Amino acid sequence: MFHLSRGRSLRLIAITAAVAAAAALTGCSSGSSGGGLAEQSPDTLRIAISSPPASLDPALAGNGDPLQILYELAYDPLIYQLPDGSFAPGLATEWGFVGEGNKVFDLTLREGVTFTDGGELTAEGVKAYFEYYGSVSGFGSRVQNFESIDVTGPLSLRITLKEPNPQLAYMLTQDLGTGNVISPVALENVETLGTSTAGAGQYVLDETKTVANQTYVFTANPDYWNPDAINWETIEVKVLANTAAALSAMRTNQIDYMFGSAKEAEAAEEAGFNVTTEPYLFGFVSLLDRGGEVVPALGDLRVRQALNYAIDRDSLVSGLFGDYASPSQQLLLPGADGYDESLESAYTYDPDKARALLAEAGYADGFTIPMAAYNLQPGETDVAQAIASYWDAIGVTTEVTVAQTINDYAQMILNKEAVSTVFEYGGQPFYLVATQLLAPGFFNPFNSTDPEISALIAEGAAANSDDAPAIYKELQAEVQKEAWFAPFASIDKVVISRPGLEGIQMTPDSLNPNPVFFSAGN
Amino acid sequence: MLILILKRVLISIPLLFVVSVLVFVLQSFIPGDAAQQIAGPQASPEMVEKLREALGLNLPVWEQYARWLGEVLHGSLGTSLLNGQPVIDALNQRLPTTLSLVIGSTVIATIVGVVLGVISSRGKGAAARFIDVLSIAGLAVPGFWLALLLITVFSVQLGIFPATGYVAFADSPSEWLRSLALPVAALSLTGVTAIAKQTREAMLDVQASDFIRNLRANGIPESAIVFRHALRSSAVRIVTISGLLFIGALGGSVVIEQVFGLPGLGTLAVSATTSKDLPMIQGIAVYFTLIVIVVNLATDIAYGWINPKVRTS
Amino acid sequence: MTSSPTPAPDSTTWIATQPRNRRRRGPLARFIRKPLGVAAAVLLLLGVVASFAPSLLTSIDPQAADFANVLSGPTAAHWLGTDSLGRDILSRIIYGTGPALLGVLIAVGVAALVAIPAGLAAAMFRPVDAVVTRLNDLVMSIPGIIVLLMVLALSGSMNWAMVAVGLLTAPGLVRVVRSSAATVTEEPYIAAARVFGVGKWKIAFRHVLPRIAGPILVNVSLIAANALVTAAGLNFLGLGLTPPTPSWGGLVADGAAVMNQQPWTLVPSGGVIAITVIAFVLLGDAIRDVTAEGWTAGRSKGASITRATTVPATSSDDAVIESADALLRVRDLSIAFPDADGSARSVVQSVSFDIGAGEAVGIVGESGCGKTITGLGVLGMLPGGARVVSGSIQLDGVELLELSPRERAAVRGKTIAFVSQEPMTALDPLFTVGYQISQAVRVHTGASRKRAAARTLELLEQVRIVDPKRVARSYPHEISGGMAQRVSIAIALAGAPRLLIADEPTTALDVTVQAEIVALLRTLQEETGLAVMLISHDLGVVSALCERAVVMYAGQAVERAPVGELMSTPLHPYSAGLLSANPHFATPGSRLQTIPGSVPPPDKWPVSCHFADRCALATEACRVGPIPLVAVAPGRASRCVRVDALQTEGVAR
Amino acid sequence: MTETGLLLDVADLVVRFRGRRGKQVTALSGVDLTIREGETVGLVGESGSGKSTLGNAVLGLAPVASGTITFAGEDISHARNRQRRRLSRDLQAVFQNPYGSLNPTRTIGSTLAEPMHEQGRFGRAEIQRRIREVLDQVGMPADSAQRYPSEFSGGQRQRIAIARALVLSPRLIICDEPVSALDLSIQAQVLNLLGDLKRELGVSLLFISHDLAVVRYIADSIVVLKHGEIVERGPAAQVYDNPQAEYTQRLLAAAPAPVTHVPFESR
Repeated sequence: MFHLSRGRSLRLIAITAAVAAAAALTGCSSGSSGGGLAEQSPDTLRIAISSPPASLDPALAGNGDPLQILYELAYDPLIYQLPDGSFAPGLATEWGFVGEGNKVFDLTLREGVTFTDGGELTAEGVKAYFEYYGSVSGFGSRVQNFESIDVTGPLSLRITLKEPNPQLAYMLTQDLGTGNVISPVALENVETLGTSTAGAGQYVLDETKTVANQTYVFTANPDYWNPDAINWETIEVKVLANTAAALSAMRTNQIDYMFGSAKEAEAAEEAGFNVTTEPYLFGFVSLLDRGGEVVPALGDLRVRQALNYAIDRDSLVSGLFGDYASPSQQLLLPGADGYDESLESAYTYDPDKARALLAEAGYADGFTIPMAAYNLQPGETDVAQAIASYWDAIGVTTEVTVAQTINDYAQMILNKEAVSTVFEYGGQPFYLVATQLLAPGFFNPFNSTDPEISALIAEGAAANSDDAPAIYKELQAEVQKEAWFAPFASIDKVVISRPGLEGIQMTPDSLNPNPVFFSAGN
Repeated sequence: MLILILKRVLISIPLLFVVSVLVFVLQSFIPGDAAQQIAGPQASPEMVEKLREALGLNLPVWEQYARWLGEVLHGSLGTSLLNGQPVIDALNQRLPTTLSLVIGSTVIATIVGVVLGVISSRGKGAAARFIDVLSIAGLAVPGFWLALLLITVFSVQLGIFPATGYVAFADSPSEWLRSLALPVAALSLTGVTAIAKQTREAMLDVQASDFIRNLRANGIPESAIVFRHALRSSAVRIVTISGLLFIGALGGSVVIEQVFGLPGLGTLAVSATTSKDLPMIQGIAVYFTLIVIVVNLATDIAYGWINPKVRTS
Repeated sequence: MTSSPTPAPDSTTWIATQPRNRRRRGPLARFIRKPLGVAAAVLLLLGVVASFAPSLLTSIDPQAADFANVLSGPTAAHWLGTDSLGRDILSRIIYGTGPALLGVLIAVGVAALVAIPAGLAAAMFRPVDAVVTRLNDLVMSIPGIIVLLMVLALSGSMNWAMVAVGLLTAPGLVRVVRSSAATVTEEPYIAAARVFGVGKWKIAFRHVLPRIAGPILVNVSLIAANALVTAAGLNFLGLGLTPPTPSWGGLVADGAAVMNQQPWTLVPSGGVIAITVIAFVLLGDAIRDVTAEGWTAGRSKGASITRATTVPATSSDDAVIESADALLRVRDLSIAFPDADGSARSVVQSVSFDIGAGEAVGIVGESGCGKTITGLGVLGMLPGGARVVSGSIQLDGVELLELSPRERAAVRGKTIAFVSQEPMTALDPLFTVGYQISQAVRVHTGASRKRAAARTLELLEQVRIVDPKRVARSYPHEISGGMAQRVSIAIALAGAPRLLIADEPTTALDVTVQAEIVALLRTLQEETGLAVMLISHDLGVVSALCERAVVMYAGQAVERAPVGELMSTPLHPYSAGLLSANPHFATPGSRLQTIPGSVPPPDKWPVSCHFADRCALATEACRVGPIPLVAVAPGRASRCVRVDALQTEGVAR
Repeated sequence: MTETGLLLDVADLVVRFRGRRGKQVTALSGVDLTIREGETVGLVGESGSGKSTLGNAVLGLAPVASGTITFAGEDISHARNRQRRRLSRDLQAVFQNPYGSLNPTRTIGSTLAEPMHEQGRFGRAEIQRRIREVLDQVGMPADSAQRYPSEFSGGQRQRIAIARALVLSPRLIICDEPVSALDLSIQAQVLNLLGDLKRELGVSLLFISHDLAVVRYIADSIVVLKHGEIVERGPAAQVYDNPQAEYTQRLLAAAPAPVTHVPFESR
């Protein structure tokens, strides 16, 4: 080849590469965006989500942003949760528990509602929908808790519960999605639900313009029961796995609304976008093997406590989340029904104490914990790696495995390959948190039980809303004492939006802004 | 020539068969299946088992394959296990994106590469050195890294090109071009350098050949020598490399599509494999193989067009 | 003198003229002289150290988070900065080296283990070839990326993915091995080995493999580069190696995630991949060169004359040149090539001759004497940096050396035309014969397409082609060598030139065809008054066509004479030697009179008589200074001070 | 023929190759040829006449379709590795291209040693001694053994190739155009060397060439081949001076011999 020139070639490459990279990169970090930002278009709203749902069937939906966005657009819930957290009529006009004990629930449906596939809203149809939901949904247990569904009129039903559920109305809002009624016509032929929509929502999926897993295009539903509520002609939802890429797309006027993280917040603000934040997630390490089945050390309370003492929550939070999170030692967001300010100082960072506790438990030389992590929420894998380095410091080796898909992640936990995991859970009332995190199931695969905890859960479920908080605070304290978890922060949700896009509001009770409430202002 | 093409086409049928069997066999070893994926992490084992039966995933591999083959004979590639979309629809929806990207990058690589190659074959040291540097850089700079750099500079900094997304040609030809500019640039760097280097070497080889010397000695003008005779002789090698580049770009598109969020076959390939959506994987494999077959065929036809020896034999 | 006893009398001079007698260095010593190769090797060695003992290179734990220093950019404590967890990027690069290099090793190993035996087998055994080629095409058509993704989904292990990468890239290497091995197996030494009964596999590994090590090495280094980038791409997508395990591709992904905050993180992660790839390529090149240098003589290429140099003083031509109205008049022509150090090395020294209109002059000599270069010098088409350093070339009284390159080009084809040695490669294989002739016609006469087509047929008839229409439609590979040479001549005639330079026009042809071409040239000369400059090593061909001849030896014209007189009474010992070495004149069974030794390369040419070392008549006088070419008889000149002795003694010893 | 000292007997030899698109091409059709001990037979023909194919068939490098090749009384028409190895002691070859006839990656010494290694019955010292011997026989210095082919000129390489052919003291050497690629003065040197070896070692040669003058000079008898068939054979002088076949006459007439008489009579 070209021996004579190679020497110079190499030097040239090195210099060009360095200059190009340096120019491009440093220029970016110091500079602000070039030129003004485009204003929000009044016709079209473009939303970026990080991962697509596998199916458009609302019965197969997950909860929370960004997973629920697509269903919010196409399916009207029985009950709307408004941005301020209050409830408003959706497909149901009236609802409520009958009597005491949170067990019997009546629903009255709206008259004259048709679905986009031509089906009509009837009590029978809603019952069929609930039955379908109960048979296929990952959250099927919510409906399996229905003792019976009685059609009491063409547009009225009565639901009788097996166990009390104080949050049944909330469950039927778009935020938990169990009330996203599917057309009875489509229920006859459920295969179509994966790639098309059959709701009674404000928008309908344009299948021709939609590329599954990539771009979903919705157009306004001409037959919607409340045409005035519709603010957009078109809503496009684009899948952009990387939030940094999504922010780039916002800068190039391809996206109007996205979910970010602390990593983008500052840059987004500098670029002139609106950044809205609200405490949203509580992050924790779940020490799953509390019985010491796989890793005996975890069966020792002192060890679990040591692991709590080993984490410097303050620097972890400021390093990873900056201003967009605050250290926390509880399973709830501040202000929620079981949150107790006084519990915040239980496990102050104290590695020496942690080591002492380990030594006391007979693990002075440490042990190994397999940990699973998956980036369902921003930063979860980063936290896992950070926790690992703290635990390393007290002699506990943490083998972090980052799953490539949520399925792999689930397998790892269900198969007990991982005995701990990092998770960031959305702010919810403690009833829902307890039934998910404390009861046997995916979040408690080893079926850990504690008589006191179980008793408090049951007590809370049946209590009325005035008595519940006190019971839940007690539960919180008990869980913390037993150190089933190592909570570390309450984390802000960061949504980034284009100037001129209005209606983005988050409150502690309503943390997933529903795009149907957005508008382009004037 | 026609016989050659027919032969190629006939050979490709068993090829498709082999590839589809290979994919089926490979996937049968993959632990877990789509049923688990669809049911979600919180589903009970009974629920998953029910789904598995519904999807036919409980059948032995050969039976699943026979079913699939049956579908193929009816002109279908089955439906996605995840959302029930017909595989052919999903693929056809994404094919234009991937083809735009891959054809675009091959064409750009060939044009730019040939121009650079010809210039450097004519020039003295500096031009040759430039190609040298470029060719190592083309190998050394990973496409996805270049893509990030391009986004930083041209989208975020200068705002000239969109950072992500694809606009169909039918919707807006100019936006189509703009949406492809950066991905094509990122994907074609390797190709540009490979073609430039090959072109230069081929041109130099040809220029050293007897017939070029004779043309020059008998007064044929330099422009005719370079563009008519030397370039055409070099074209055989250029076409070969272009064909290989096309196939290489097909693989490279997977990462590039991911970086730019393009709705192409590559992103589908990644999501289908991670979610074990077998009919989809199978369909992508078939499409990719078909594309490779078509490219090879096109290469052969190009050979024949360039070289009379191939045409007449 | 009496005839010398066996062994051959010339054996002693073999050593004297041995061109390259340099000390051979060991491979390591040769390698050390390649700075880029050494740099690449050092870098990769560092990579190996990083793979086996990363802690030797950095004391920082790649997992140690430091939230006080998140995304710090380069600092004294963190040379390449920190990532979003405050982990040291350099340390993560170092700890990521092992998996990266292991992956490359696996891919390269698998590819080489599969491809080299398969390629060799395909080249050596016909039946295997069909199978290997088929399989190769098959694997090349498999959508590799799908297989890769599936293997990753299947095993979750980067190493298995790299095995797949190796298998998928093997076909390319198989092709390279097969085609280069096929070329080598054509060589006679392979046939010789087979004659000894050496087994095929032994031949493959002993005789073929070392020869094709160069292309294999280059390709293996490309496979390594490709494997590294592929692996990084997969890791970038979050496949194979996942965080917190440090991987190079993962580092780029980390950088991509924070590129809005600290774009610097992209630089070291992308950089290490790029640098490693460059190291692979450079190391591959260096090793290839080192292995090749083991058995080839070093040769410098691409140099140009940069130093102002003076050509060694040679005598100018004192001999009177006969024809006053010469068509071509070459005087004191000296041509030099650039040497490796930029100085000029002359290959033609002070050559003078005339060619009259319609005259045929032969330039005779062995290879390496400067015949062809002289011809190209007249055409103004000197190869590879060579240039005329002094002298004059006049055509019809016009000094060609003073013309601009453009004017010079205009002379070609119009006044001077050219026919070369190898007819089968003299024509562009991609165009029809007719196209190539009519192209020349149109260039020189500006004729229309139609007119040129008619003229093409005329020209084909003129070179005595029987079915001009059919031949015009043919491609070069469809016609015979003799026919191709006729076509070449037709092209040369297209511009109605006055001088034809024919460089060994018959050498590559069979004897019977040779005679036909010579006859054709003679006919054309008579018909058109064409002057011919015939360059040939074959005195027979020259004597059949030419009136006069110039004998060249080692860059000089040593004798000029009418052909008949040259044959009967050569007046230079070299001319005489050439004649007596010709077996045509030898008595079977008797020893041939030979010229000992061989033509020395230009750097061994003495200032004095170039032939003295091989000359039986040489005396001290021959080794003193430059020998002039002097007129020794009417129309004859010789560059020899011992012409008298030659005339009286002959060349006998 | 019942002559004694018959070394090579080729009888009714047919060689076919698979050509393009699987067509059979007949390179030799029914050729007979004999070589006696110490005899040099010249084989003449134009390209495509099959002259090299004949040599290759004897050497086992071309497939024998029918007919027999007998060497020293042994049928070698289809000899394979083991028989070839034994045969190579007596039957050797020198090829045309001096640049390709030696493996450029191996030293002259190892090239010369290979035939002996293959025989497997030579000791180290014996091999070294023999290498020196043959190098001396072809007029090459002994230190050539440590060098690589690239350090030698074409003529020198051809000498080395001849040395390799001599290493096992063969009885017959097939010389396929051994001097065609050499310049005239070098060609004469190599022809002299072959002549010397013929005389001193009594080795037989099958000398294949397109050049009638060279063949006449070195050969005792001449065989003329055309399109795979023999058109004329006889003693060298007879064929050269008084050709019978029309084709031979044409060949001779076409050869562009220098038209004048021999300038200086050599002794």
